[in-house]
Parts: sequence; C-alpha cells; structure tokens
Amino acid sequence: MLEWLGKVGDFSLTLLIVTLYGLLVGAYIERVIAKVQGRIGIPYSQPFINILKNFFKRTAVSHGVMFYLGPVFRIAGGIGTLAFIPVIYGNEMFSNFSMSGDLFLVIYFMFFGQLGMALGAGESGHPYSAIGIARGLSQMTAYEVPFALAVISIVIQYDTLSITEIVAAQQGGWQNWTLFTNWVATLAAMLAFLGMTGYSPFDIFLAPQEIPIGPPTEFHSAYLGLLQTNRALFGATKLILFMNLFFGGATGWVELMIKTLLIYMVAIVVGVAFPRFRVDQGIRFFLKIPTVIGILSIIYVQMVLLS
Amino acid sequence: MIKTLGTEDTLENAGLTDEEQQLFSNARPRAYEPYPIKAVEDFANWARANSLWILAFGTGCGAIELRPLMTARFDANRFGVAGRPTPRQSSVFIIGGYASVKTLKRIIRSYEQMQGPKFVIALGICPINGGMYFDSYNTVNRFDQYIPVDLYITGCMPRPEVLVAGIMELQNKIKAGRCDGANRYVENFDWYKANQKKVIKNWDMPDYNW
Amino acid sequence: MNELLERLQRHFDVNNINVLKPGMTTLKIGKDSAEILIRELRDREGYTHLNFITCIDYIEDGIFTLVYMLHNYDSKHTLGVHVDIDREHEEMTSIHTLWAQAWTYQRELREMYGINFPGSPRLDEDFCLEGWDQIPPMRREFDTRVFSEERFGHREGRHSEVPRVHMKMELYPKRGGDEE
Amino acid sequence: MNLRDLLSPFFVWQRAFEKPYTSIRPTIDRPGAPAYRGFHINVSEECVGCGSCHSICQNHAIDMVPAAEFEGRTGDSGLRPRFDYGRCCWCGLCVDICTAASLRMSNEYAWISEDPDEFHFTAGVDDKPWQNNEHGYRRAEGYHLYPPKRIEMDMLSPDESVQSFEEVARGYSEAQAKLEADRCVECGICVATCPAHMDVPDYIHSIRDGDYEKGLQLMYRTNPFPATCGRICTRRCESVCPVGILGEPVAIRWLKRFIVDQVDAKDYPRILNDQIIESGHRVAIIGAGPGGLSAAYYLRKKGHAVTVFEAGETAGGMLRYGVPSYRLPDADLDKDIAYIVSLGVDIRYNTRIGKDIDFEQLLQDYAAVFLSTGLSVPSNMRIQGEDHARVLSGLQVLADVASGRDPGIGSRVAVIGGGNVAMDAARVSRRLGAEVTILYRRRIADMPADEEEIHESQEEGCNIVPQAIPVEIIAADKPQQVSIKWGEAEMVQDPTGGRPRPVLQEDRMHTDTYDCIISAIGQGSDLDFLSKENQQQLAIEWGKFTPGEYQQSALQKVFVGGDVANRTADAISAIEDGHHAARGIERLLNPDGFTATQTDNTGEPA
Amino acid sequence: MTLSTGHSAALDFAQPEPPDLSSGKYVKLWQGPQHPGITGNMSLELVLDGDTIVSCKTHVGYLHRGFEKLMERRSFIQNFTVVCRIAVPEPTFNEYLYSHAVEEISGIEVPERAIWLRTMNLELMRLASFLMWIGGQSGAFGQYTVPNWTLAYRDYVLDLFEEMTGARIYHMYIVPGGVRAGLPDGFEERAREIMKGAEKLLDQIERVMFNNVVFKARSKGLGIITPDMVDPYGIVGPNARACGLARDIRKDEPYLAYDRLDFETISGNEADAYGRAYLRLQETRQSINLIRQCLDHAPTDGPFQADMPNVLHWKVPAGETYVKAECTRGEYGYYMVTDGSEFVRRVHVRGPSYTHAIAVMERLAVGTNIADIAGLMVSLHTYPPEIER
Repeated sequence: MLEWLGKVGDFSLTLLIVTLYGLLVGAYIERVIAKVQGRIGIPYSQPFINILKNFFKRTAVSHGVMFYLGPVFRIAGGIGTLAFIPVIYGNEMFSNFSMSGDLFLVIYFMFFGQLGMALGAGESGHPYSAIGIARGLSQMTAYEVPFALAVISIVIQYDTLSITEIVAAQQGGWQNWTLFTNWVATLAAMLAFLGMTGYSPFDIFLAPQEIPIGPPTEFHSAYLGLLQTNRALFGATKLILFMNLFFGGATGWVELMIKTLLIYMVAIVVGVAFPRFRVDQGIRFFLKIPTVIGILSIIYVQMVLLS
Repeated sequence: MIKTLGTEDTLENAGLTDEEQQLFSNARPRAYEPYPIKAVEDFANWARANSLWILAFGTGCGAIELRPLMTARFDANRFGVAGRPTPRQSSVFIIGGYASVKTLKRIIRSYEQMQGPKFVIALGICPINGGMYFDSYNTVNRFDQYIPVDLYITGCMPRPEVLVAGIMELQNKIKAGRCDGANRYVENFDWYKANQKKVIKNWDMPDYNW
Repeated sequence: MNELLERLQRHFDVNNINVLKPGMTTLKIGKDSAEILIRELRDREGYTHLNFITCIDYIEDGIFTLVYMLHNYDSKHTLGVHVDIDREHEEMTSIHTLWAQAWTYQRELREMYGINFPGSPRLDEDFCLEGWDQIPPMRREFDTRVFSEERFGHREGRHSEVPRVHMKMELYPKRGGDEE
Repeated sequence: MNLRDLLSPFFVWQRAFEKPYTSIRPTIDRPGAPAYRGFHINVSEECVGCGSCHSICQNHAIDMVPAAEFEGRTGDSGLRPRFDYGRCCWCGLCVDICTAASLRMSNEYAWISEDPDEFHFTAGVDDKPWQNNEHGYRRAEGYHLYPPKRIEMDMLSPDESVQSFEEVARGYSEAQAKLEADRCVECGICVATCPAHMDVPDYIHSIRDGDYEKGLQLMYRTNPFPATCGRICTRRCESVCPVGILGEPVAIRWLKRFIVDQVDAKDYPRILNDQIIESGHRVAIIGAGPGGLSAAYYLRKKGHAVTVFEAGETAGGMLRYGVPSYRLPDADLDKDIAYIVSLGVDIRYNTRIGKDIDFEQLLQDYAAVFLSTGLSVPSNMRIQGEDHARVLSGLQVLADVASGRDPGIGSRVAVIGGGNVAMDAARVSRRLGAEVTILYRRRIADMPADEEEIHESQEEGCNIVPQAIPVEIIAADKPQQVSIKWGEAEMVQDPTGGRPRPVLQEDRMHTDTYDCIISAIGQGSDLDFLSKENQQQLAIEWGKFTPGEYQQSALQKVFVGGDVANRTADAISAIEDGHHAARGIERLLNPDGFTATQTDNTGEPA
Repeated sequence: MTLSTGHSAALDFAQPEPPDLSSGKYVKLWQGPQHPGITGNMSLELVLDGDTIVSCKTHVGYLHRGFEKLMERRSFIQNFTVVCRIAVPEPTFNEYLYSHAVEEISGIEVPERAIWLRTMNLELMRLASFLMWIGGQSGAFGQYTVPNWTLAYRDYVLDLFEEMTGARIYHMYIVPGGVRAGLPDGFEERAREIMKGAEKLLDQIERVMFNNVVFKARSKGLGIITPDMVDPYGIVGPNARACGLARDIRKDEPYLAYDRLDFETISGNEADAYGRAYLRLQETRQSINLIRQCLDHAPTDGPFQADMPNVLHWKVPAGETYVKAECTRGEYGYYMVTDGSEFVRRVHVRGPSYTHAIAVMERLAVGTNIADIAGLMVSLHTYPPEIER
C-alpha cells in the first residue's frame, strides 16, 4: 500500500516535470516557427501565463455536465497515457506504472482522451465544434492505422507488449534503436506522428480559416486551461512514447529532452513548409503511403528481421 | 441550450419568438467580483495583462492594420497578444474603427459572448465622435453609448506602432486593476440596452447573448 | 460607331444621344423598350459586359434616371443607356436574366431608392441595411446629417465661432451693417 | 505529384537563418516619415484665425475658438483652430488651405486615452509635446488649393496715361472678376478692418453667383459710395486679407468697382428699393463730402428731413476736388451722389456756415447737426520763403484741375511731400505736360501714399528724390520761377524704438530751380465758424474733434465725423463716421425704437 | 482575342431552390462576419450536405457607410479624402479615379510629372495589395509562413508610401488637379532597393508556395471559371485573365502613362484557384517592373499640380462621365454626374468585388468542400467595402 502511494507520489512528480517541459518545449517550438516566419515570437513564459490567465477567467455559461467533463476526460486521457509510459529507462522513480501490457493501455488512453473531448465538444452544440470533431476523429482514425501497424511491427519485432522491455531491447548503442533496426516501422510511425501533433498539413480540425478552431470553440476559462495543460502534457507524452518505441528511450532527463525535441522538430520542419490538407485529402494520404509502409514494416519484420 | 450562471432571470427577450424564448437564457449578466485577497487579484491581473487574446473580428477599416500588427513586422505575439477566432476565449475586442448598425449588432453579440474580464479597445476616430462618417445614416457616432470602451486610440488609421503602444497601455491599466469596462456594462445594463435598441431596429436576438 | 447609333435609331426610339468622350456614349430610351434594347445590344452588338446599373435621383423633375452601363470589349466602347422612370411609380423591368450580377444591382436599387423590379430574385432581402425604418436613404429628400444627429447623436462640448461674427462682437459690436 | 513540389517548400527554412523582419521597439524606433501627416501644429503667432481650415474640413473636426492672447491683433480674428480628434482624418486639407501657412502637421501619431472626451486641443495654444516637431507634413512648394496670384487689371500704359485725364484702371471684365472673386476664402477678417465694416465676402460671393444687384444691395448697407470706394479706397481690407500673406490679396476694391460698373444708375431705385417713411425730424449736415453725404443717406433712410450745407459749388468734397479724374472720373462720383440726392436730400451749395448762416441758428432750427467740414487748409512747410507766389498748394492745384481751371504750373515742377495728395499733384502735373520731381523727407518705403500710386507716378515719369529735406525757398532769377534749397538726409534709428528719423546732412545741400513748387505735406481744418465758446465745449485738439460714442460731440445735438474727427482722414472712414453718426442721431431722435446692431454669435457661416 | 465569350444560352442565373432545412439532411452554417476565414467584414450563409456546400448566400453591408450619399453633400475637394476609404487595402485607385472623373468633367489638364507620379503610386499600390493577397491566399490554406513574409514586406512598401504621401494606409496623395507633392530625397534609391528585395521574396514564395504539393492539392481544380462565364457574370481582372482572356484596361484603353510603359497583358490558361494565384504572382512581378520604369521615366521637376480654382467654392460644370482603371481585382470604375453646383449630383463606384463576391461566389461555392470556402473566397480577391461602399 505504502509502496503504491509512493508510486503515486513519484508519478505526480513525473507528471509535473513532463507538463512543465511540454509547455516549455511548446514555447520553444513557437519561437522556432516564428523565426522561420521572420519574427521573434512569444516569450518562453507565454504558455504558462496563458494557462494561468485562463484559470483566472470567469465562467458564465455552461452547456451541461458532459461539457464540463470533456476537458476532464481529455486530461484524464493525457494523464492516463503518461501513467503507463516509463519516462526514464532504468530509473524506478520515473518509470510510472509501467507493466507488461502497458503499450495497449497507452494506445487506449490516447484514444480515450480524444473521444472524451469529442463528447464534451459535441455537447456545446456549436456547429463549428461538431465539424471540428468530425474532422478530428476521422483524421485520427486515419493516422492511427499506420501508427498501429508500426506498433504491431515492433511488438512482433521485440515480442513484447511492455514499453519498458521495448526500451530495454534498444539499449547498448544507437545501432540498436528501432530507428535503425526497423526503419520501416519508424517511418510509418513518424508519418502518423505528423498527423498526431496537429501541425500542418494535418491540422485541419483546429484550423482557424477553414472553420474556426474546431472542437474547443465553446471552451473557455478553466476548461480551456485544462485543455491547454493537456496539450502540453499529451504532446510531451507522445514524444516520450515515440522516443521509447523508436529512438531507444532515455536514461536521463537531458537525453530525454534532446531526443524529444528532435522528434518534435520533425513535425515542425514539415509543418512550417506546407499548407494544410483538407480532411478527406488527409485521410486519403494516411490510408495510402503510410499505411502501405506500415504493412511493409510488418512484412519487413516477419521476412527480414525474424527470418 | 445554454445554461447561464447569471443572477436574476428578469430579461424580457421581447425580440424573440416563443420558440426561441425556450432556447435562450433570460438571466441578467453579473458583475465581476475581484478576488478577496488583493495579492491574488493582482497576480490574476498580471496574468491577464500578459496574455491578451484578441477576438478575430475586423469590424472596420482598423482590421487592415491588425494584420501587420500580428505578423512579422510588428509581431505582437511578443507582447502576449494572440488572435483568437472565438469570442469565448478572447479577452480583448478591438473595435476597428466605425461600426455600422449592422455590424454593431454583431459586435454586441460577440462582446456579450466574451467571458470576463474582458476589455475593449476602440481604434481610430470613428468610435470617438463619428469621425469621417459623422453624418452617415448607417454608422454610430459615439461608440461608448453601446459598449463600454476601456481605451481609445485616435488616428485614421492608427498605425501598428500606436496599436502596440495601446496594448502596452492596456496592459498597464489591467495590471493596475482599472479596466472595469465590463462591470460598467453590467451596472448600467439597462442604459446600454436602451441605447442599443434605439439604433438597432430589428432586435431579434436575446437581450443578453450569453 | 455612328452606324451603330443609326441602327439603333432605326429600330428604337432612342434620343438624347450624347458622345461624352471617344469611347463613351450615352443615350436615352423609354422605359418600355429599354429591356429589349439592352438585350439587343448584348446579343447582337457585342455589348456583352454590364459595368453597372445605377440610378440618379432628379427630384426636381420627379424622375429617377436609371443608368445601364454596357461595354463592348471588341470595339472598346462603352454605352450608357439612360431610362427615366417616374419617381411616384418607381418600377422597372428586371434584367436579371441577362446578367448574373444584375439582380444584385437591382436589389441595391430597391433598398437605396425603393425602385421595384418585379421578378428579380431576393429583391426584398436586406442588402446593406438592416432594420431600416426610414425612406430609402439614397433618395435626395433623405437628409443623412439630420438623421444621424437624431439617431446617433454627437459628443457634446463642441462650439465654434465664425471669425467675422466673433470679431464684430469683440471689436465693433455697435458698428457695421444694420439689418434694415 | 512530383518530387520538386514535395521538397521545394522546405526552402522556407532559409528564412530561419536571416534577420527577422520584426522591428524591435516599434514605438520608439519608428517615428513617422519626415512628411508624415501626424498631429497638428499651429504656429499661433502666424495664424490669423481666418477659419479656412474650419471651412474645408469635411469632418467638421475643426472649431474656431477664441484665444485670449491673440484677441484684437490687427488682421487677426482672435480665433484659433481647435481640433476634435474624434473627427479628424488627417487628410491635411487644413494644412493645404491654411492662408498663413501657420498650420502644419508633426510626425507624431500616438495618442491613447481612456476618456473619449479628451481628444480635443487647440493647436498652438494648448501645450502639446509635438508642437515643436521639426518633421511632419508641410504644404509642398508649388501646391495650392486657391490661386495665389491676383488677376491683373488692365491699365493704361504709362505712355498713354500721361496724355490725358482718362481713367487709368480699366476695370475687370466679367470673366476676370469671377476669377478674382473666386480667390476669396470668405473669412471676413476684412470686414473688421474695413472702417465701414462692409460685407466684403458676401458681395464677392454675389460676383461668383453673377448676382450684381444683390452685391449692390449689400454694399449700400454700409457704404453709399461704392462707385467711389471701388476706385480710390485706401483698402485697408486688402492689407489684412489672409490670401495676401502667401500670395497677393484679393483685389477687393476692384471687385467692388466691378459690381457698380455692372449696374446702371437708373436701376438703383429699383434694386435698392429704399422705402422712406417721413419721421418729421429735421437734421442739418455741414459739408457735402463723403462723411456728410453718407450721414445724409442713412438719416434719409430713417425718414428724417436732411439739409446739407456745402460751401463749394458741387457736392463730393475732397472726392471732387482732391482726387483727380484719372483715378475717379466725375461720372462715377456723380453716380453715387445722384442716388443719395434722389432720396430727397436737400443740398444747399455755396452756403458757408458762419458767413451765410450761423451755426447757432442751425442748432436752433434742426433736431441734430452733423458736422463734417473736412480738412481744407493746406499745412505749411514751415520754412523760410514759403509764401513765394510760385509756391502752390497741392490741394489748390487739384481743385483747379477738377474745376477745369488752369493751375498755371509751368513746365518744371517740384512736389514736396509723400502722401496721396503729393502723388496726385505730381501725376496731374505730368498730365499738364510738366516735368515733375518729388522731394520727400524719408525713404520711398516710408511714404504714406499708396504703394500703387507711388509705383504709377514713377511709371509715368515722376522723379522721386527720397531723403530730401526742403530748407529754404529762394526767389529765382525769373519771376515765373522759384528755387528751392534742400539737403540730403540720413535715416537715424530712434533710440526709443519709433520709426527712423531723417537727419539733415548740412554738407550735402542742393539748390534747384523750378517753374513752381507744389507743397503737399498735409492739411488742416477750418473751424472758424464755431464760436470760441463752442470750440471750447467741443474739445477741439490740434484742429480735430474727439468724438464720443456714436460720433456724438460734447454738445448733445452735435455729431462730428470725417477727416475733421478721425485720424485716418480717408474717404472710407468718413463714410463710416457719417453712417455711425446717423445711428447716433437716430438714437437721439428716436430713443425707444433704437437697437444697436447685434448679430447672432452662434451658428455656422452661411 | 481567340476565345469567344458570347453569351451561351446554357448559363442559367436562376437562383437555386433553397434546400429544405427542416428535412434534417442539411446543416446551416454562417461563415462570418466574425470569422478568421473571411476576407474582411462580410459573411456567407452556407448550407451543407455533409462537407459539401449546397447553397451559399453572400451577406454584405457590415461596412456600409453610405459613401455615395455622403459624397453628395461634400464639396469636390472634400470628397477626395472620403473616397479612399471605399476600398481600404487599395485606396489610391479610388483617389485616382475620383480625381480623374472630376478633372475630365471640369477639363483640367494634369501636368506630366503628376501623371508619372500617379502611375507609380498606383503600381506601388498594386504591389502592396498583391503582396497582401498572396499572404491571404496562403493563409487561407493554412500556410502561415508566407503571410508573415508578405505582410512584413508589404509594410516596407507602405514605408515607401509613407515617405511619398505622408500616410501608410489612406494616402490621399492623388488630388484633383495632380498630386500633393513630388518625391522626397533619396526615394528612388530606397524604392529600387525595396523592389529588389521584393523580387527576391517573390522568387522565394514561388518556391515554397507555388511549387508546393499541398498547395497544389488544395487549389487546383478549386473554383473553376470557364470563359463562357466571364461576361454573363461580369468577371474582370485576373479572374477573367486566368481563363485566357487578355483583357487589361491598362493595355486596352490606356490611361495615365501606361501607353508609354513597356509591358504585356498576362493571361493564363487555368482558371482555377491555382491558376489565378499564379497569374497574380506574375502580375506582382510585372508591377515591380512597371514601378522601375516609372522611376526611370518620371520627371524630377516641373509642376505636379494643375492650376486650380479656389477649392473652397469650386463649382464643377454639369457633366457626366465614367472612368475606369485596372486595379488588382479588375475594372474599378467611377461614374460621376455633376449638375454645375458645388456638390456632385451622383457618384457610383463600381468595384469588381460586387459581382465576384456575390454572383460569382454564390455560384462557385456550390459543390465545394466547406474547408475550401475560405480559399475560394480569397482566390476571387474580394474586398467587401467596395461592394457596399
């Protein structure tokens, strides 16, 4: 019992660090984008102030219980995802609730948050939200396909469903990373990652031009604060997951930060260069090349690595 | 249906049909109470001042200078300013110059949908005293009769530089806790409504757009 | 150019032909044959481009003059067709079947002058104004300044002096021209 | 899809390694451009408050408000523009039209306030930080919103003009007059400066409208001598005309003349339509000069029976005798006088007060007396030998010419003096065929005569010798000749700040001989007809009256005016004195019905 | 002209039947006026079937100020400050056309130097406007890098305006009779430098925006205008040129100094959003070229204003005229009737957006994906203030 409580305490610390890191890296990325756009960009403190501001904002309207629960589900999804990912390999304190089947749990939680959000946003009754949800969910479904295929590929490769074990299998030098052992799956997953991060060209569900802002149209004040916190947390969590699955995990915070930042940069390098796809184009894209690569990755594992 | 957290359900909503009456709230708006501890309120104001989200609603000519303001040359993001497409999330409404009666109606709607504390900057001469269109049959002359304004920036058009200066001035005002436009609106709600209804002749929206 | 005008004069009762400048002519035609003339100009004479439709209020003569400005891209010639209609019976044949933008102009004229174009689509929908409760604003008898002052008001605290009146009051109040 | 389209977008990253576009401190680093149209500057010392900025502002953003420190300056309305920055659109039209070029714009552009009522200021009066900005919009050289140059009037060439007494100025054609009338900015500063306060902008407006009858009506409201004043007025109005600050003033005098020239004398009664309802009062006027006849006109309009006593043979006074006909043809003077007389004014010619009729008698017989005897006695040069027979007075020469007599000047003439009479005498002499030298104590620039007159005299061949002080008149060898000894003068600054004084240079003396010397250095009054007692009561100083309110003298029934009662001694002042005295007499005779002219002080210009 | 633009009977302008909203099959959606994806303050009332638009109605009037009424009660000189507000992003075309109409009726001859300065001013405006438009088109498809560049660069052009005219947005430089001032010292060098930079920027934009797989995917095939639509819908300017009609007022009916400038009308052959965008990119380059030519040829001295009457009471003789110029969006025209008084009798402002944003937009929107509506709107290049005035 006590041990479990200690675990919760450790996790809370991890949660805090990851969230703060998520916010910070978010600000950094904003500044990088700004640089490309020929400007200076936000101060590093901006994401923190925004969240604080939103929590200090007054709420005067509500759209019912589900509306409240939307952001709660969303952040629950974020926390849940993080909870089962070992953050620092080989460090008991930051390994969270990692266990043998955690990979499936993580993928479940990744879905859970989105769905919860969809319910809350749908409750708001705003047509923009509805359109945003429709777009978001259909795009999610599309990019989850190559991602799932890539995951299946590495599950077959490492013959385990435990993230910790997957990371463990990649230790001993960069040549052991999935990136190099199973580059096909990594490629499929990274393409899916572009869709996951919500940068161009796959940000149609949040697009201000195509339809204002999508699901969070009606969310404001503390709800929005929660969503923003989650965006930082969930974003960092996804980065950690990808790092763990494909880039050999991290044995210390510094390594984690460098690796996640570089992974994040992949989305940005693409993001600033392209306009966004329409949702149908996005789906078509994911169901074509990345999916094929995902299938290829399974074949590759089966035919090349395991033979 | 929108549930509101207002105080008294006393608005008539006379402009709505019976069916619509069921859909909209008839609660009166409520003034913003500062936090009881001054330090908390000051801190909240500091956060508000440094995170000004502007509603993306170009109501008049002023919109033309908002684009340079938000893009690379003047890069207002540096000052904590960002554009927001939805009134729910915005805290600053920049009235871009003159308001035609048709736009005024939308301005009122958008303004009322913004969640407090909220601030209004009026750009240019037209909201002050009619400006170029002082004799036009379709633009209002004194904007402060319809929506409380926290800051006026004169000019036609005010340059982005002075917009930046205005934003800084607004930040100082918020930090000092002097931006009470939204509360003035609540306190003098009936006066504002009477003025609004005087010029908007087809009032087919609720009296307060929650 | 003259051939065109001759042809038109042969078939239509056009008058007041006025060559404003090289490349631009205006003419006047009766209300009833205007639509046929315009159709003819479009289909046979190459005036395929409708620049605009507008209206001039000659309140002192009790007429509205509708102006249809047509352009021929081949001869680079612009032809203004003027049609007088009675201010009291402000109605005109709609030409929305001739050009796609015509109904928008007609909708504007309906709102701004109150001219009726039977059959024109969405004619009575609000165009620029909303909840307008006065006479159509572009009519000359509508005084926009007075209206603006009554409805919107101006900021108080303004006062201006006329130099010569001020100087008279200050310098020579008892002299100068008497009102006799 | 080709590979180039996939890869080429990544070139965006090039920009990441370049300098950002962002201006680092936008509010500090970027002042307005040197010619930026920012907030207004008014150099209020140069501003004359003409209100053109107010007139041109399409947003009604400019109010003209009184500025106490500028009240009462010559040619200045005392008003200054007050800007409403809830209206101004910074178009700069006010700067472009500014007649004094005092209104400018700074390159300052930031004004933020939470109070919407705060956006007002009187430029140049209220203290604003941008008042001394060096940069900002100024009207460009060569850019005008009104024509700066006046329309030249046709003149007889000097060669022609010296040949005869024909009028030199030929008058405007209708097109010329309309163009000239167009230059007026309708400020009305001239109205205040004009002694008679004529409605100058209004009658100029009537020229633009082509409604000359209305113009005539407007002129007769304040001046029954429009034909005369249209030719020989000293036109102080033009000296303050704001259009003249940067360009040439509107030719107000010529425009006035133009209106009169367009209207035939026989139409006057119909146009002016003066209805006379007899009041039963009788008023006497002494002197049928412009002052007396002006009073006669306005008194007659009030219905009083007016009798004018004139010592000479014809009416017009100095206008008749003192102004040569090439400047004021008799026909035009007669046009004015004839209308006044036609209203039933009784003029008794050749009737000298004190000789033919006693002043005391007038006081008894008439309800009021207006006294405007003018200045008819030439001043003395106060030098030795000036009573020489060949020393003529300028006035006398002019009167002789006006009456058709030969003044007998000979062929070589010296004129002493620098006033209008001197110029007239000189030019008349030229027309009589003489060679003319004008001797004047000071510089040409100091001459009291009209600049135009001086210029024309020179053009017509008069030789002006400035800084020449007459010292002595000496009998010449021949009886029909006379010599004058004069010395050159140096101008010496007056230590007390007055105008420079000429100082005789004893070592540079000249003596010249002429056929005659015309002295035209000023005139004095002749008030001998008044008894000693009256003279004391009337408080006469230096031969002049000091009238009180409404030109009333110390004697309740006696009103004074004209040259004998004012300092300016010109026709237009005399006309106003007569008009004002008429008002005073009306007040005296009809105290209940009298109302001083009061004009509504609000309202916008018509 | 090779393409026939005769009226084809097949075109049907009839308003489509409004969809039955109560059937539950459709969603009604308002895009604007408070919406980042709309060009200015206007709105589209859309009815959706899934993602596809089945009906579109343009609503304007949010910016209606009644200019034509206001101009009837302002004097001729006062109006010149008012007209520039009619099209906020391109005020100078209004200034020029208004001044030109007044000059034509009152017979004022504008001096040579003013003609060149006006031409340069208009071309600078075209450059600034197109730069903003390119950013807008890119932004409408979700690429925010290019808008940041172009708007910043447009600001440099506005700096030139500020130097030349004294204002950034509402220049009020072209005044009846001429222009208000000559060029300031050193203007030419700065202008040339900025033109050089602009060319470089356009090359960069062509690389990253036009040679862009996603941009092509979004814009190709979007909002196709066929040549037979052009005349019946009154389509002008780049929208018409993109489908192959070489119509450019600058070339066809030259005004100002255009007959002395060396340029060719650009026309394309793909009248979809991409084709139009590419055409505008080329026209931006052409505009830079024209500005350079103006800098070469403009006289540096001599009068820049004709002799004017006193504008305080300026009566323009009775007359009537229609003047037009090629603005970035096509034929911009001023129809003016005067009656000999100090005020204008009637001014009608013909903005190309009038038909582009209403009749054309309502037709092209039908069948389009909801996500493309912002891109389509921008691609037609419409400015609401010139519709409602």
